[in-house]
Amino acid sequence: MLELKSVDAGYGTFQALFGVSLDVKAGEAVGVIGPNGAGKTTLMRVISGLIRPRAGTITMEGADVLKTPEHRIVSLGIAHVPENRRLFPRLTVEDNLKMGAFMPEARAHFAERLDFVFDLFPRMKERRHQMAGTMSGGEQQMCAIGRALMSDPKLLLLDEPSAGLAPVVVQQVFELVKRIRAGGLTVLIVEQNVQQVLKVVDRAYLLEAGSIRASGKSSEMLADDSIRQAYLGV
Amino acid sequence: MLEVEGLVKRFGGFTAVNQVSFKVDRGEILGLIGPNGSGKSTIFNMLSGTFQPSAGSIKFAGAEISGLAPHRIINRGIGRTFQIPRPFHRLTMFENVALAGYFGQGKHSRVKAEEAAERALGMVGLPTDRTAAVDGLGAAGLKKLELAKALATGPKLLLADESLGGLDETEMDQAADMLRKIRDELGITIIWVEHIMGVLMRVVDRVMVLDHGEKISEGLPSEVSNDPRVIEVYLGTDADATQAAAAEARR
Amino acid sequence: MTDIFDIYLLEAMVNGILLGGVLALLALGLNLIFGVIDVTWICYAELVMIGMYGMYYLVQVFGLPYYVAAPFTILLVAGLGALLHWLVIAPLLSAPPINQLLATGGVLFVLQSFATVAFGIDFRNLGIRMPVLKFADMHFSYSRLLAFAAALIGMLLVYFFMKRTYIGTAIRAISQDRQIMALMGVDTKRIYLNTSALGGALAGLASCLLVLQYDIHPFVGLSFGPITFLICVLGGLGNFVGGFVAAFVFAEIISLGGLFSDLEWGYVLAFAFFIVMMFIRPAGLLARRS
Amino acid sequence: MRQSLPWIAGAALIALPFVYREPYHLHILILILIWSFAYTSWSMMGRFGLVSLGHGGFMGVGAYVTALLWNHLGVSPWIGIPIAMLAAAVLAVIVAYPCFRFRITGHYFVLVTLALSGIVLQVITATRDYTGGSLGYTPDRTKGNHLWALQFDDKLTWYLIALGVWAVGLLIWNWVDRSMDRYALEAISEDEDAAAAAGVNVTWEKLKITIISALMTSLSGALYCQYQMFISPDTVSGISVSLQMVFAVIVGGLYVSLGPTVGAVITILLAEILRIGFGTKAVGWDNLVYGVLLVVFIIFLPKGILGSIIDRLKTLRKA
Amino acid sequence: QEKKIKIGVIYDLTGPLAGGGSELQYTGAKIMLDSYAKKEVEGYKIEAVYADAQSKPDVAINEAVRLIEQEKVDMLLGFFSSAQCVPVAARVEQLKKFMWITTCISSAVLENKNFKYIFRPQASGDQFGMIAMDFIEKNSKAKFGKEPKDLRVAIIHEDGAYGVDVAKGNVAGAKKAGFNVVMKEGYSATAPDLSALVTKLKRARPDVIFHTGYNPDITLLLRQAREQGLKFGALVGHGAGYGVYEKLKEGLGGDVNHFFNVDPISIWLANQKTMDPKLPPVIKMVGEEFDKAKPGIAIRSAHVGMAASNTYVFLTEVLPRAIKKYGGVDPEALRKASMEVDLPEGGTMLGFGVKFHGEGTPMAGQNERSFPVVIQYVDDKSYVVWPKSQAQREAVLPLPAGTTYSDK
Ligand SMILES: Nc1ncnc2c1ncn2[C@@H]1O[C@H](COP(=O)(O)OP(=O)(O)OP(=O)(O)O)[C@@H](O)[C@H]1O
Ligand SMILES: Nc1ncnc2c1ncn2[C@@H]1O[C@H](COP(=O)(O)OP(=O)(O)OP(=O)(O)O)[C@@H](O)[C@H]1O
Ligand SMILES: [Mg+2]
Ligand SMILES: [Mg+2]
Repeated sequence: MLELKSVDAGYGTFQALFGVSLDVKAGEAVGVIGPNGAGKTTLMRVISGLIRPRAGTITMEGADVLKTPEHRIVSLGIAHVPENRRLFPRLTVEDNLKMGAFMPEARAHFAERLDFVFDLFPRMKERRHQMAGTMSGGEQQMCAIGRALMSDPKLLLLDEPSAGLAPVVVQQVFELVKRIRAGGLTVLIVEQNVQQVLKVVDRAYLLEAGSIRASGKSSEMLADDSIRQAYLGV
Repeated sequence: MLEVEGLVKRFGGFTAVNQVSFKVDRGEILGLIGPNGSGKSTIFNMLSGTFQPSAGSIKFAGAEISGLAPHRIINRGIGRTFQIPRPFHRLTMFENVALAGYFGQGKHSRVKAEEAAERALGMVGLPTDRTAAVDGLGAAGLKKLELAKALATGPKLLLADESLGGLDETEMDQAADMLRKIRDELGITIIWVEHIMGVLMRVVDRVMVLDHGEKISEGLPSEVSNDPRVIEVYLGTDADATQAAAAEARR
Repeated sequence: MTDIFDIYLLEAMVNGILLGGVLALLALGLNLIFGVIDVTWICYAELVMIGMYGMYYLVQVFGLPYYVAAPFTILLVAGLGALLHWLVIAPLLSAPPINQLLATGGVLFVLQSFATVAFGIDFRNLGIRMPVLKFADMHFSYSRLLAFAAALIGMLLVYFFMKRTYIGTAIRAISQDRQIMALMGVDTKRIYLNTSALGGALAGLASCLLVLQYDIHPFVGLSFGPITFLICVLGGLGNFVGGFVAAFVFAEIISLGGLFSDLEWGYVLAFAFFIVMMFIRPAGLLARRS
Repeated sequence: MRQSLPWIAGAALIALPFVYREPYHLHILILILIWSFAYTSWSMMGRFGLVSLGHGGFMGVGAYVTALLWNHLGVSPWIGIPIAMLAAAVLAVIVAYPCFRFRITGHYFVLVTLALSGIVLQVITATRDYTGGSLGYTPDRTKGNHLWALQFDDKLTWYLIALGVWAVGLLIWNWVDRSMDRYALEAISEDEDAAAAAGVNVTWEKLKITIISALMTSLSGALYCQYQMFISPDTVSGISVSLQMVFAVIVGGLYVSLGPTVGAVITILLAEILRIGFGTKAVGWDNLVYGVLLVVFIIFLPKGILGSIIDRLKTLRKA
Repeated sequence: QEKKIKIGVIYDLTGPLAGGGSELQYTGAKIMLDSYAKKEVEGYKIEAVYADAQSKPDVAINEAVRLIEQEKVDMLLGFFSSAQCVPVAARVEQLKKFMWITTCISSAVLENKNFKYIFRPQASGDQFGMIAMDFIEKNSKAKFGKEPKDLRVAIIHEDGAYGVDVAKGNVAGAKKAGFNVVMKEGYSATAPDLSALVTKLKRARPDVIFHTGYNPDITLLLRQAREQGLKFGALVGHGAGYGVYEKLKEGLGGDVNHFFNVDPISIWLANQKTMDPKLPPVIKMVGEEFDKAKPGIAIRSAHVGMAASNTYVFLTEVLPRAIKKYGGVDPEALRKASMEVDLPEGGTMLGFGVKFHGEGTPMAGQNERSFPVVIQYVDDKSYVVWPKSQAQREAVLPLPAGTTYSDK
């Protein structure tokens, strides 16, 4: 479904990604793990078009992502839940969700999708008229995921969705990821919470200093000694 | 050292913190946990003077402090970190901390401030050279800087809001050790808000649990992590927490 | 004291309301730009001035009827708004907002002196004289009633546009987090351009109605610019209803203050009122208390 | 070498009028110095994100109070100027204290201060029986002691006075720059809550710099009045004067001590050159050029001329 | 070295005053100076340096200083706005240079200043205010059927030096005539709304309104007056904005019919029969040049003639005498020559004579023989109606019934 080939990317003179290749198949859940500053967020941004790579190719279901204008990339079916949520703080929850369904394709199904999201997060229904910026961290994370789901994407990019969330909610988030998968959605997820994420994804990549260091089935990764030592604190 | 009675905070019609009372003893590390939106940061904001409480009293070292301006509270010895780090990008790292040393202690002595800055930076393991910029710091560095700023104000009580969020496992362990060291070596009392149970439960002496702005449980980590209500609203089936609590119980 | 509470007081109050219509109309577009997308156009009133010249030339020189010239003028100023954005604001979007303020301040100079160079310093007048509505011993001009009605309708339309439509929501969102707009499938450039054009069009509308009441000269903007800004803030930035109400409050103070004392005291009072209100209700007249 | 540079430059500036006596050029220099001081006063606040459009008001208070006291009560400017400065400071506190207390920042602060200069302008205009209204106001020429009246006919004296005041302005700028208060104000400008959490008394720090800035600005107004012997609401008060300050500082460079001075030199010379160059031949073109240059500057050299030059030098030195 | 006199000429070419008449004054002065640039005066070439005061007093000061100190002009000529005249005159006197004021009328420029080098052939502000009152007083009984003490008059003015000064003359004149002054108020010429003022006027119910204003404020006031239904018997304007008929007409249409205006007489209206016979050809020349500069203007503005005439007086009376009798064009020579000017009534294109108040008198430097006239606009033509000696026709007074503002 999504395929990256030797992607280089960076900021100004600083290069953050070095020849990253990666693929995600339809219906799969794939994790990207790695230490702080490895370039995980950068990778997500490159995929969703927030920054353009310096070299390499990215295709989504055969379509060339790099040739698509950045605001049309959502229409390819890629939805990105950015790091730190990035809600519109002075819009209500409902307006935030509305923004998620901005694309003409999505507008037609707005009511349906809204029900879907409210089903998933009843808390959001309670707070639909609250300014997003005044909600707690966990509530905001729900809203951010909800917003991404509003566009009815095929591929969901999640950047550290569990950061700052209560343990039950972390579990819920991962449960959610499972459910979303079960609903046929493909997921690419970046996480610090390695132990948990490896339980929900099928495969994972290990990113270090901007390069893919390892990849494989999550069970293999879990078993890998070096990974265990470095990231699982065991 | 800190006595909180019937603390309430309302936002419009919404009550974020409802009749919370608790005490913190000198030299203690109190863990403050609770689901997202349960009012933890709001309590911190009231303790540090950023928000005015809607009702209730806060006594620190015997004196009422609720309603004081933030800088006065800091000067009396309550330091805080922010959940999302808020460094001053226009100042160097050293200046960030020296600022806190200068104004936070209420002493307004430049020499003392710079000493305090060096000590605080050393404590958290950041470089003490004067030119290093903030912008080069990663997530972990920013959390450390946040902590160093709070330490430089010379607090007797430290409010640490999610010092671990966004860190990887090794960094988390380091940070937890650091909090312990701060308590042990500097004798600073700490209230710590955190969602990473595995680490928190290992470090704290006592835990208080909030839900919907109300205190629902309080006690030793082992007690709290076995409290069915806490498990229901917060911990879920968090294996780490249970493990850690078990370890604690053994000790 | 007795002669103060007479029909003239009533007339002054009604005049205040009508002046309020003019001010509300001016504040409308500015509120969109300044309040909603958080972009500063210090030169807003100068766009109105250019629009007034546009009307003058179309009506007086090319002999178009007023109602034909008006849409052209609105288009013209809308284009100017878009151009302003493209040339001046877009390069400064990520700069501190104060730089936008200053750059558009430069544009203010440019527009004023451009008007001086191109149109001369003469005062121009459209020469259209609207009838007057008489009621008891009070008289109201149609030009002001018209401005009042346009402000009201415009305010409602913009309000619903902002609240109900997707584009409206995107316009409100764009100032809060520009970088991620692309993730929502929003073409930020287009939103900005459209909003700027809309803001320009509202300025154009204001100029069509202002030419009925005021002489046109290169410095006419200075008479209105600052007041318009204050009104937007008093009403709460981005709050269209608030801006509308604030315009009337301001106009009443100016009008009644001017009746009881020298004209300037009306303005002094209005400005002082503004400062006091900033402290009582910093988020605007109609803001809900938090 | 670097240490002695300011001293050499200072000596040269003091010596200048004794060597070079072209009166009109001296006149322009004096105006540049007075305005440089005014701009420096503005930048004391502006550099910390406290963008005020109320400084026209402070300048107007400085100029008018001094002149009114002299004309109506015969109070010497030596006493009148301190009173005027005090009045400006009181005005600043009345407006700024609630602003800071209630966290009025950013656009809102700009507009509250804009209203302030609007008020001062309108009050001067409305009290026309005392202030002469929009026609302007002239301090009475003294028949007695020139020093007592602070009225001098020769440019040399004025040049030295203006130079002295300007230098003091720079000293104050640098003093603040090196103080711990700068850290506090930089911090406040980024994040008030976080600054408060570091123990900074946000309201007081902001108020302090505002008072200093208002005092300096009103002094510049009084000086301008004494030198020009004519003030009008439009030249020393109101929004356009405030804007003029902001423009000049931005063009020169907001974050460097000589930035406002460079701004004054450039804007005044540019206005002079354009006016004299184009003059009556192309009416209105001078302002057109001025405006375009301004826009171009802000877009391409946002740190101002001096700020950009210093940046350039720094990168060159590194390379 | 070639002998020449360098004259610095300052008017407003930009800003609000430019449209209020300053630019027309500039045109008038330039026509005259240009015509002399070709010839020489007593062997001296005339060189003019023009500057734009941009409608701002501080720019005017700056330009004056620059022309004197930098361009080294021998004297200054011009100045439209009294707000500029007051400070500039003080400056020029301080610099001991010669200044010839063609236009600005404020008494404050000269009153009690005891200037030595500042001369103004132009009428002064009080004279404007006084003659207007005089005119109404003499017509009060006959036209309004009221004793002067029963006549309700309102005095309103823009609050610049000009308006304030004329209003002062108005007040003095009203007192002398014994009018019932029901309202006196100033306002800023840049005020965006004057409806409150109109309401106050309505409440005051004046028979006659005496108004001094520049251009946009006049149109604004009168337009709002019409819209609010203000009625009165007559309106007397005082120069500046009221002197530019084209603009009034453009802004107010037929409503301006029968308005009065106090101004120095337009050189094209002055009574040529009582005038020095060498002047009519000059008037014709100015008219032709003006038509070339500004084609298609119905009524040649009085502003043009004012500057032209006053400049002409300098070039023909002061300059030659200074050179011949006092040996040059230094301020002292120009001053002495000015003091000796003695033209009888009819000696200038503006009808009046020239003789300056001497040193030590309160108005030193002011022309004691100047006077403005009252003209009336009737059906797009202007007629002198007062004083009797210059009058071309009987005044239409009060406003004919049925016209917009008529209180009948
Ligand atoms: N906007 C930016 N400008 C310059 N450098 C940046 C920017 N964003 C990130 N970087 C740098 O790029 C590198 C990779 O950053 P990235 O945010 O992708 O890491 P990450 O793996 O997501 O880390 P974390 O786990 O902390 O979120 C880091 O060294 C970071 O400092
Ligand atoms: N300024 C505000 N206005 C309105 N509601 C607010 C405001 N600040 C916080 N709240 C609400 O108060 C509740 C408590 O928020 P708080 O930030 O204290 O939660 P928290 O326990 O720190 O959560 P988290 O663990 O996610 O950080 C939330 O529901 C939030 O929406
Ligand atoms: Mg990241
Ligand atoms: Mg929190």
